[in-house]
Amino acid sequence: MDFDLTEDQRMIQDSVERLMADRYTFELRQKYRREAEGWSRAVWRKYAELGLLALPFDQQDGGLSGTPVETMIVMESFGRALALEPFFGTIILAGGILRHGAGAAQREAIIPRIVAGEMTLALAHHEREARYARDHVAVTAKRSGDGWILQGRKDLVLQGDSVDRLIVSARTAGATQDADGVGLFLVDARAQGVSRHGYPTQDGLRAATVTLDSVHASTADVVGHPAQGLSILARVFDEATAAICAEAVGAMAALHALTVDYLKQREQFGVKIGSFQALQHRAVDMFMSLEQARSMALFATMMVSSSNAAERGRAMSAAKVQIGRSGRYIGEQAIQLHGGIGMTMEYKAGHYFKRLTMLDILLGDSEHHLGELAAGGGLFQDE
Amino acid sequence: MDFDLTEDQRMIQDSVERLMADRYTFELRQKYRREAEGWSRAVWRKYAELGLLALPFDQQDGGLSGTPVETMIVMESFGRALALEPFFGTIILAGGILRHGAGAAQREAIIPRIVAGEMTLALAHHEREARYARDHVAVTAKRSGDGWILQGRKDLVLQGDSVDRLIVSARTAGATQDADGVGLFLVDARAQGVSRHGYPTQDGLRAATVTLDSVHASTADVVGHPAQGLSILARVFDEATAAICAEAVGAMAALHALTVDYLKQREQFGVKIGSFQALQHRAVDMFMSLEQARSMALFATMMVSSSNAAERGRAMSAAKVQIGRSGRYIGEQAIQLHGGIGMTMEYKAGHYFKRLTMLDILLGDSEHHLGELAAGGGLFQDE
Amino acid sequence: MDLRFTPEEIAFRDEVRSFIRAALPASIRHKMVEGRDLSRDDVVAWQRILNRRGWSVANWPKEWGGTGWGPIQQYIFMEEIQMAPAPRPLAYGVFMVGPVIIAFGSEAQKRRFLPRIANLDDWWCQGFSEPAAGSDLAALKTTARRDGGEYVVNGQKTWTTYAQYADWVFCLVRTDPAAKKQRGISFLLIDMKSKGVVVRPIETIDGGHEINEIFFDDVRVPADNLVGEENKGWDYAKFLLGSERTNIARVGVSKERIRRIKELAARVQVRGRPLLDDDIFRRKLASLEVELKALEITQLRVVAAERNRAGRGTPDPASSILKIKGSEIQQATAELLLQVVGPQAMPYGLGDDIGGALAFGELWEMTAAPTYYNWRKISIYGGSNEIQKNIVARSILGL
Amino acid sequence: MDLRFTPEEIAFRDEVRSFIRAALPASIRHKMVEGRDLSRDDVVAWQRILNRRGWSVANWPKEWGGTGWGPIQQYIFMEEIQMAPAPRPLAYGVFMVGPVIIAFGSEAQKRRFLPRIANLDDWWCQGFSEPAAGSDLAALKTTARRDGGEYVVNGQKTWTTYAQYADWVFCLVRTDPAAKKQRGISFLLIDMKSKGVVVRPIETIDGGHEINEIFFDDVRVPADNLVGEENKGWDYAKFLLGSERTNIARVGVSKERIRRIKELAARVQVRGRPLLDDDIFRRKLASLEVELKALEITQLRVVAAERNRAGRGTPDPASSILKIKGSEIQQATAELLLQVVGPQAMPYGLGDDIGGALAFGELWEMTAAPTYYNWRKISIYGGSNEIQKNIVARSILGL
Repeated sequence: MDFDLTEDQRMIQDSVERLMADRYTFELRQKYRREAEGWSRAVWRKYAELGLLALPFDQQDGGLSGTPVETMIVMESFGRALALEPFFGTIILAGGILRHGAGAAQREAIIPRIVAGEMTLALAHHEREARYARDHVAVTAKRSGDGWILQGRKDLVLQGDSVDRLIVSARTAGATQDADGVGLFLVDARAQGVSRHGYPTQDGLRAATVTLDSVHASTADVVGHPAQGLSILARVFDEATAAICAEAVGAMAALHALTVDYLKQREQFGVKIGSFQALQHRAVDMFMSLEQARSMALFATMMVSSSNAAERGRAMSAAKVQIGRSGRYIGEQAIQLHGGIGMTMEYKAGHYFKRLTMLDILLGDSEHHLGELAAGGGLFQDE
Repeated sequence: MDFDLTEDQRMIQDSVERLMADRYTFELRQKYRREAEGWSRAVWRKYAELGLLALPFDQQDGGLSGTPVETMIVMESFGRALALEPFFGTIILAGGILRHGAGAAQREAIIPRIVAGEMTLALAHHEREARYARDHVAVTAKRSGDGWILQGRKDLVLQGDSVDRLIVSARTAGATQDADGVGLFLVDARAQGVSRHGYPTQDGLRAATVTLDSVHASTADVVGHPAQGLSILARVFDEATAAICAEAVGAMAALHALTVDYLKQREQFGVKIGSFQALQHRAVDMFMSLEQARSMALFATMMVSSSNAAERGRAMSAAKVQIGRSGRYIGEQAIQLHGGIGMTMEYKAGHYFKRLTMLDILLGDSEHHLGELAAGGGLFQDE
Repeated sequence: MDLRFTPEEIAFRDEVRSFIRAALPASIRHKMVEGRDLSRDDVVAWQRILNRRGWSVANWPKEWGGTGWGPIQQYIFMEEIQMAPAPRPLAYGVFMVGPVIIAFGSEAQKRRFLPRIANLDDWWCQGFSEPAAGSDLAALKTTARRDGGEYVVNGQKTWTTYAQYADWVFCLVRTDPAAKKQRGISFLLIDMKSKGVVVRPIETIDGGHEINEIFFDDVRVPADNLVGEENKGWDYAKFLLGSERTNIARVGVSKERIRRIKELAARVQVRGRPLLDDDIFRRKLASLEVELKALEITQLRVVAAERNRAGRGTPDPASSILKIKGSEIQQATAELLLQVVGPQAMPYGLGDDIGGALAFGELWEMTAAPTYYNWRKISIYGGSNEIQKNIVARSILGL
Repeated sequence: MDLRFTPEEIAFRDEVRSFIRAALPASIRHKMVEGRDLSRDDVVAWQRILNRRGWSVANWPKEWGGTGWGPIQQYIFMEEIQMAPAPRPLAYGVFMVGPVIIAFGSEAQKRRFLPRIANLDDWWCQGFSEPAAGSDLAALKTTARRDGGEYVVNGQKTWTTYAQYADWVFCLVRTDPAAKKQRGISFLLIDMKSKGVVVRPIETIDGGHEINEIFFDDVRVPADNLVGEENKGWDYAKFLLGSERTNIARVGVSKERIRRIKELAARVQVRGRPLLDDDIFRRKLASLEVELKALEITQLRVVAAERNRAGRGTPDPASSILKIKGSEIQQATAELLLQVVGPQAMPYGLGDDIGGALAFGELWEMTAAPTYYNWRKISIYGGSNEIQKNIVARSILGL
């Protein structure tokens, strides 16, 4: 058992932290947010230069064969900085599908361009009626000649209005929540029949509703078996859960530090408010909640490589429960301890709070995952 | 809307509070607890003298026709004093069954003796397998000539080892949890075939397991219709719930006051511990929890007269949820704020804590009642 | 002791309820139900409807247009407003500066301002907080220097709700810089159109614009606009902060929210079943209902006790409990509604500028997160919950 | 970074587990599982079994019978003890006075006391707290006046666990009455059989007898029993309080409790279905498991970090978090077990004197409430959770 980073991991951590310190001050972030795409192309190129976009991909595909620990390091830094770029959608979600499902030709065509920072992707899977059900796919893919015709609507496609390419889940057979019969299709975001409505999300990022009207996909655009997409997605969602747990921990840690600093500086009744014992204890409660969340993000990082899907799923649900709860508690208390200033968009605390709230919702909130965990028989099963 | 006590009610409150202040110091209570029956016959006579044992009974039966408000006043005082006598079992439970179910001859034979302090009763209804289900009755009553033969075992009969008479619920027809087919039988506690095993309970009171082996009951011993006992019991359990809510509030209020006093007296690090803001805020949280509980005890007192059984039941469940939660919170925090001394039997705080814990369990704990309330569609239904 | 409303009280409630039901414009009600912002015109229109009925300043003495209702009627009225749901009469005028002018203002001030407050001809805002004087109001720095028949005001106020709509602001200003803390503060009424008054909007985390900073740069205010005596403003401010006791817990708001949550949870499907049928959800809701019912009774106990406290200037310290519990429950309803909405809460759309978001969801879904964010303020403003606990510890528990 | 145990660590765990499974007397295990009190003989017997295996003082240097295990092995060992469940080696000797004697005692003291501690030939208890010196230990009043080759001790200690079984007590005593607070305190070993030592039992709210008062009335103690230097006792006490870091969170205890809760909840029927199948109960349990897993990882992080801290005298302030969270979770398991038992928890029965109660229920039912009561102590002793939060606020957050 060993919690130390390797020399290489520490170097990655140092370089990404340095990049974010330089390029992601609160003021710069506000600027990026107002750019047309809602994020910074310039920073994206920096990620590429640092190799961050190559991290999880295999060396033979042009990647760096990084482990979940490297992903955790990067996501935590992004969480601290409240990064806006489509790293999660491109590298973790779409990238994960390519890693676990794509054939050699597909990988060769796409991954080098991702790694070079030339192509961004989004996963178009969620549908409005799905809520948190991951197997809900009503969009259809019907055979047509030796290709497929996609029809239907996808929602909450992260940064779907600015990415270059989509991976669309669509039903090739069966009913809406069947375990089999879902395929994954690579679709050009500007292809005929694809229309995208972008909008901001509550945390200052962007998403889109994507309508597919008789969109053609060739056989070469199918990722993996056209009826077995859900098993690829299940794996990728587990990895994505571990990743956003790390991101949330980064945001919580930064928000907690910001709050403690505020307690040390703000004066009331002639003394620093950090001298009030009730506020000190609150800050300690937040710290404990943060450390519990950090531990569960580590747990998720460790378990995400498990080949036992049930065990892996339970671990991700457990982590998401803790992350959701800690994020909510730390977010709410940070605003409370800041008072009025915490309620304003001019100050960073509120942005963390908003992001943490959305990270709870993303991939299933803590209530949902507690239900999944309980239904699966709980966490401690084999000890 | 009016929260003021009437002149008469204030007089009752004054006299019972005075009695308890005189006769129920912590030291005297410890003495009563060590008496053979686990409570004080002398104090019981005082209750009779003050008319407390007559309160809820009809004037025509020799009672005082008191309302639930009078019961609340008395129970709250008993809660403050941690009274040990079988008031709840005799007056609220068994007395309630007599009030709602007994015929004129039964009332005439028993109620005057209760009022005079000459007879105590217990309700023998709970069975080990019932848990919190109130309709669980496996003890049987079989016809025999013009009477009945009772057979089976009753558990947790409050003060069942010292009372004079039992009211036993027994199944005259149907299966164990049927809504119909339960009768209520008056049985002399020393009757042939009745054996009682008394034991202390966790809060310093007493209870008994009662075994009925071919116990004979005559037709005159049946209270109400021999198949409709559960509807009487339902009404009585609602009244009993309101009563123990008031008792719990009395215990919480006394425990809270004791804790605040301790904070004002105990010194650490050269100052009163009540000067620490974190402890002040905890005392405030306890106070809020107490006031919420007090409000729900008032609510229960108000609603217990409702003739709408469903509405009444929801109100009692809601009250019991709040009482259970407040009692637990106040009890645990009182011990925590006292530190070591709170853990000892030599000091009063722990006794309140223990009693509050048992009052949560009695008649269904807060988890149970929350489930009942949720299953019944919640509290706010007609507004 | 009878905890039920009397037949007279029930008749009164029914009268209020029927009136509101008939008179409240549907568009306003819909905005309230869906958690959207009201326009200035919405608030004005509704208050004038109430004023025509004689109910816009129900809490004032009859002489100035009040109703003469007792505490219980006041409570019932406000609960019905909240449950409708309708906006309440603008608090800064009706519950804050109005009562101060009535108690301490000159006859001229009364005649000039009170009718216009009642009819919302003048929109008032509150100039108390400053960047370095939030919970610690006595640390305020804005000065008003006497210069002939005028005061010259310099300084800055902040967290001023609806300053962008306001015609007037009532301010605490320091008139004696030598005096310590609470002394040397005066209560001044300032026309927002005065030269030197600048309002800067503050965007809040829900994306809305409710609050502002106000800057005063050599603003000249006629001395007639001083309320009461110079340097006694602290007393008037304390009176003001204690004067709105009627429904600090906002039980009606939470009741309306719970009703709304039930309505929406019956509509939202989880794996083909309404969320409202889910056992765990029902228990969560029931648990909140228990707390709300307890709070309602606690609130009614305080209201009933008001009768025995009438005339006392200081607020019942139990109000602090109502403030704390009330805020917690309102915040819990916002959190629960967010849970009901689920992933559909993610798109952001503000006012009419909802862009592509409406292609995705419905308005009520899009307001869930902003309301959750916005309502965090409830445990901060008007004396944070921590300050309220200090008050209870001192005034009730004697710690 | 690899958060899993290495194959060597797993092999070690299996070795420990097999040994305990084979060597732990069934009667002791049953008492632990059912929450009954162990007798003095039980504790002694088990420690001697461990001592024969060379594991009773695993944390000590090899020279004095220790194992040379690293922090992770120590942790694994203790977790296995807790999960068995087995009693751990008597802490007052093994984790408290033993390490102090090893670090600061004379050669004679080491040779005299250490082997007897390892084999539990001497049962030690701790004489630190006094009625007016609980969390504020430095306020202690018990005096030791030097008189020739002896100290004469007068005063009172309290909350002394198992003083009724003890052969020896290690005490903090005031040797310099003129010195302030922490100064002037010495660390003295006192034979419980000395004339003038009186033990008075304190009954706790669970009805048990674990704690006591000890009165010292002119008790004469050979000066050889002073540990280290006179008036330096405070340093030794700080060392002692910081020396047991291995499993302050008691994760293994909570794991064992959760396993037990599942076992019993599968047995308890609610309306004909096992309680364990109830959705709400399962979620409650799962929720606790999440917190416990998080705590386990947090604990392991601290243990792993010990390697980098080795030799430092002061405890990692993160230990305070482990203490707080660990106590909350242990208490939550006790509360949940009480809920599982339900009304059957009401009868009271102590030890063999369970009177008629056994006619009603089973032992495991009757111990649920006493355990719930008794475990409230976990957030009080060893520095209350409030004190721990003060430590974290100061040492980690710099507040």
